[in-house]
Amino acid sequence: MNIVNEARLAFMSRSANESFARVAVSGFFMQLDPTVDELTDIKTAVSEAVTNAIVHGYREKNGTVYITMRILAGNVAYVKIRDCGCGIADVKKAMEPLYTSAPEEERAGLGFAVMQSFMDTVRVRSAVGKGTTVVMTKALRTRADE
Amino acid sequence: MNIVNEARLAFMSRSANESFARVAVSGFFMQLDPTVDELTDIKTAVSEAVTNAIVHGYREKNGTVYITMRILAGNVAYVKIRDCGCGIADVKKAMEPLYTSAPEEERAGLGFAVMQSFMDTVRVRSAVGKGTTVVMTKALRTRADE
Amino acid sequence: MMKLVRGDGEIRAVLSGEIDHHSARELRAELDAALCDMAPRLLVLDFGGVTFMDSSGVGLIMGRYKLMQTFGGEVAVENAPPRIERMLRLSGVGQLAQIRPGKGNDE
Amino acid sequence: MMKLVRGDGEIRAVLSGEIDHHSARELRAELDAALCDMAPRLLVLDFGGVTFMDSSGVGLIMGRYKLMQTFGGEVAVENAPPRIERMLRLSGVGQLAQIRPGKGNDE
Ligand SMILES: Nc1ncnc2c1ncn2[C@@H]1O[C@H](COP(=O)(O)OP(=O)(O)O)[C@@H](O)[C@H]1O
Ligand SMILES: Nc1ncnc2c1ncn2[C@@H]1O[C@H](COP(=O)(O)OP(=O)(O)O)[C@@H](O)[C@H]1O
Repeated sequence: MNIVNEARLAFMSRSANESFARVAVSGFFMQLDPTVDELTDIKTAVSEAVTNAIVHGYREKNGTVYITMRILAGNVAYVKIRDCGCGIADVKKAMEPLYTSAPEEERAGLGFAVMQSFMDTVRVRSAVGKGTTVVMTKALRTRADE
Repeated sequence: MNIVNEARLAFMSRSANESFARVAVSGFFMQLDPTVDELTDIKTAVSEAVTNAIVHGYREKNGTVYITMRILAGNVAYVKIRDCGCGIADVKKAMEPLYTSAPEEERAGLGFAVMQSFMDTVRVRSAVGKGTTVVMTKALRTRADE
Repeated sequence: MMKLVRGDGEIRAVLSGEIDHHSARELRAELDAALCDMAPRLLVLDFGGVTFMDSSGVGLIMGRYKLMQTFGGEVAVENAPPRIERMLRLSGVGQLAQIRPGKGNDE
Repeated sequence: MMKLVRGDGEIRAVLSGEIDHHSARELRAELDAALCDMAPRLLVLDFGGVTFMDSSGVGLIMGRYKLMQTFGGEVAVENAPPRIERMLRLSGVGQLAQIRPGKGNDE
């Protein structure tokens, strides 16, 4: 895994920071000269994972959300979203489309499904009481002639 | 110092990250609903400090630039830019307008002057061989009726 | 951002900007106040000005569908930009709310 | 971003986008290649399309002034948006390059 560039982000688990996370992540990947659609795919996937950390991981309580962004050799965007929240007991079940543990919060149960449909790879590691880490990658079509 | 919201950023000292830093910082302070001019003031000051960390602090070698952004009670934007680079021997002299140690890099010697003219407060701490920290604040006019 | 237009037994909510968990929560509170006040037969959600939406937007539609059901009312979605329409169709929310083909939002 | 227009003894560089340390370095390399090639009497830097500039832009002008001096040439800055013009005047770079009142870039 050849890291061309890296930035890390840490912010308070407040819902106002969901849009901040999207702006920061797209600002970083602008370097790859992505298409508007590629950038929106990444922004949407990040929005889902960050919202999950805030809503589910920390249950809207105080906590810190961590994002690592990398540009990997071959025009690959890498994003890791991590929380030290409640964790997920059954990751397989959590990833099923329409499954949500928070219907009263009007979650649609589509967060993981959206991440999977907009990114190339999505890996989830979680431990109850410890937290959750989501790692996603997406290879971008090269527009520049390099 | 009542912290309403906070985000931290760490990134490789590559000049491509100068624009990333500006985007991330303005994304964060968007929550304050700033005027375009206020946001540009902050972006410009951050651009100067980040460029200094990359060009002077790390002398374009590998290193990490750290930014802490805070929203303080009373609509105050707070930004801290830190590097673990070479440090500044004489901060007072360094802050004089038009003084630059890197004319061959076409630095104009105006970085600190720009920070001071666009922000309300600029504090610089530095230790040779250890690094430099610049802390800036700016109170934003409240547009919202809160 | 949202502008509410009250018609005859109908409320049209003209949405704009970004819909995420943060903004959906605000939209939900404002919408539900108006819906409970008027109990309309139809709620039209106009997505023409929406520039970003994640799955929170789907939750917003589902939640309003449930509320409208309690009055026996219906929900329609209009003018969703192509990307958002795709997400709505994939989510199956089209079985709850009528998704009217968008005029697009580029004119 | 930059578009170079070569005239009679004159090069006009139409700049756009953001000028910071990163982009200034690229602009400098491209500009100097053209300047050394043609050795014009006048370099016009057109800032009409510049959306952001920090003090690296001042350094860029100063550096081109020095290079143009070696040919006995001059530098003029045109169409700087108000904010950028203010920074140029404050920096004193107006003593090296002629700052021609901007037509503004909003028309
Ligand atoms: N970061 C997290 N921490 C704890 N639980 C999580 C996290 N992310 C997801 N989950 C669990 O997985 C479920 C499914 O997530 P998702 O597909 O994103 O749908 P939704 O967020 O709409 O509920 C959530 O309802 C929650 O129970
Ligand atoms: N982060 C830093 N690390 C080391 N030296 C610095 C740093 N920031 C500023 N300096 C020193 O202060 C001088 C003046 O800085 P500044 O006013 O920003 O002008 P410029 O960046 O154009 O040189 C620099 O030339 C450098 O010697």
